[in-house]
Amino acid sequence: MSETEPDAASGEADSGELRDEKRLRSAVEAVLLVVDEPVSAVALAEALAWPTSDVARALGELREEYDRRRRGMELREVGGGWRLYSRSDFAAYVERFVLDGQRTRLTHAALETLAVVAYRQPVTRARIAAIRGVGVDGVVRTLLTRNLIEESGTDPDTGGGLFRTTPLFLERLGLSALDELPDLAPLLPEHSELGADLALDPDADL
Amino acid sequence: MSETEPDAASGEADSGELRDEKRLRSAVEAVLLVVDEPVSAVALAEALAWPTSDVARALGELREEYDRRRRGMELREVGGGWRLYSRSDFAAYVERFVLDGQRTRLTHAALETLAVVAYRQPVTRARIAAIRGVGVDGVVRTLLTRNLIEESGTDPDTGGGLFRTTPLFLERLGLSALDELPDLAPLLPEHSELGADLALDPDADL
Amino acid sequence: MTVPPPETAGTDAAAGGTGTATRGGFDVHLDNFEGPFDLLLRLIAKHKLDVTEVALSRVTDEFIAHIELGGREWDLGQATEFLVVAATLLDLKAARLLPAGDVDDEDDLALLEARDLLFARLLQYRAFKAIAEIFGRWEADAATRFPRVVTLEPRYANVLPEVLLGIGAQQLARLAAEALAPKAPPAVSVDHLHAPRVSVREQADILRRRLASVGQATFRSLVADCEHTAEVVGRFLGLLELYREQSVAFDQLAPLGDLHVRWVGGDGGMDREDLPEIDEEYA
Repeated sequence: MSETEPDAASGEADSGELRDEKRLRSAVEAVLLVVDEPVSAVALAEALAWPTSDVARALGELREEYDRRRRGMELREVGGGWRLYSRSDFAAYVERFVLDGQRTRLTHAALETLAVVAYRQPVTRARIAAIRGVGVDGVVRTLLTRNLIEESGTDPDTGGGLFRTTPLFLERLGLSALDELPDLAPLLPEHSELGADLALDPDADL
Repeated sequence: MSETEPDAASGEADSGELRDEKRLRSAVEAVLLVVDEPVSAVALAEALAWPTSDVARALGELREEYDRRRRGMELREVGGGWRLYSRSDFAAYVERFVLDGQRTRLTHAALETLAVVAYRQPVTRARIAAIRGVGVDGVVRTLLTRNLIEESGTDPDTGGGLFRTTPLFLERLGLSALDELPDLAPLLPEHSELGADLALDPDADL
Repeated sequence: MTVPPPETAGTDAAAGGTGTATRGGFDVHLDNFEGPFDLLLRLIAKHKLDVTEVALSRVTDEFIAHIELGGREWDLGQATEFLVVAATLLDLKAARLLPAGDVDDEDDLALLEARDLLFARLLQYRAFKAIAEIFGRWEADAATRFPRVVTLEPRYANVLPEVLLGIGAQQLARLAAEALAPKAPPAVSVDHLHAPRVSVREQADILRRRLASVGQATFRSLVADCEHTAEVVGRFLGLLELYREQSVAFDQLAPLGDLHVRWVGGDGGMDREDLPEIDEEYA
């Protein structure tokens, strides 16, 4: 692994373009330093008055550079945008300087409920309860309070409120979008596993 | 001016110490990324369990590196502590970004927090968090930035910082004094009303 | 994206092989279950069985045993679910114990459907449980990175347009009231569905006192002062208790006619020690 910077060889013979690319990376870095929520490449491009594609590339390069050189920061695309984080290697040191300190981990019940909401959204409370086999009132309320799920209209059939996950949920799990969720199909039973006499519709409201 | 990293020459022959020095720089960088208040070399050294002299050198090296490579961040020593800032060269971009963001209006979370501070001042961050049931660091910071609340000493019991509303807050509400805030009592729900609400909840898991 | 194979769901911490292991360590509290599916999965995992060939007798017995351990702790919704699952398991167990009969029998078909439904739900739950475990790992991983969230530098804060509250003092007060209002209990209470709890023992005492003094009364008159249906029911149950201890006798002259209650006990000495059983509350 080479520790030499990409532009090291060019030295003072930097072409204008190269200088600009480098300057763009630094400008992106400067803006990232003041954001307090994930920021999209589009929003950055607008502020910097650069084409989005260039900004997106600059973001990728920054991330790659931080990782390759194991800097103290990581650039991650999470919850629909880019944001600077302290590198996980240094969690033990960083922890004590963070005001909120150690976040309370989600309970088993909260994680299970989030799993159902994530894959079945928008979904009613009753449906979540049916899948989990327990009442979910308390845990749904907690997830709402903590802004990990939000209401999204009502079910036309039952009139029950519908819930979906929030960007904060993605951030909390370190995901950038819902399509990063693992495929549920392999986890659901195979037809054969249940025997020929059972035609199982995994999506059926059971 | 050379763009080559200090440790580039050593390549794979990194001595253990050099590796450690590099790792120390990254650890310092990680902590600096998350701190809001300038942090002293001594405090850093303590958290990282390294000699203060090494940490001080690492801080100097980081500052020098950021400057030499014109990164997006600057490391500045302010009032005996160190903090990362976005580089002033890029202030125009950062300003544009900050102005682009819809920061003129407060979020619901911020308004709710402001309401709690208004009626419970002086109040600690922990108490606000307990009332709202979620971490409030971000919104408290926003309200401080927008000069709607300010610090006002520390809680004698917990040592936590106390917050109160500012004159600007009163001005924005068109009030001349805090005692003009509407009485809360008639707005607080009676127990019986709460019960009625629950009974009418069609979604209740019963 | 790597996903653990389904087999690991619910069993992945069970490497030690002793006891029921769950995320977060060994589970020593037997009643610490999230729900009937949770319990069933753990029992199945414990016996290293496939859900499709559950050793029904054993699992059913243990399942029932766990419900009994739960005692009165369950909430209504949870208890119902447990009972549904338990009933289905018992059905299946009973069917196994009987000699194999005619498969075309409608009862058998219904039983098969019940089994399939139960297992389908169980398997679906198992899938989401596996996802929850993945979520847990991701959360733990994400928790090692702290986002940069710092106060805007003064030079930028100062260029911000003046902040707009967008609400007046009255709305602010409402927000404060909402935030400061006592939080609803974590679970939906069912208290509001019922009149205040009625104690069968108290009702029996009331009856004992009255009947001992007047000797005889109609049920109608005995419940005339009741304010809630629950009280009427409680008083009726109290009456049955008195009947069981042979303190009262009933006469009903015509079907659906007035029920006459006669005191045939002693002097109604209010010896509460006689009634250790009647302390359950009717709510």
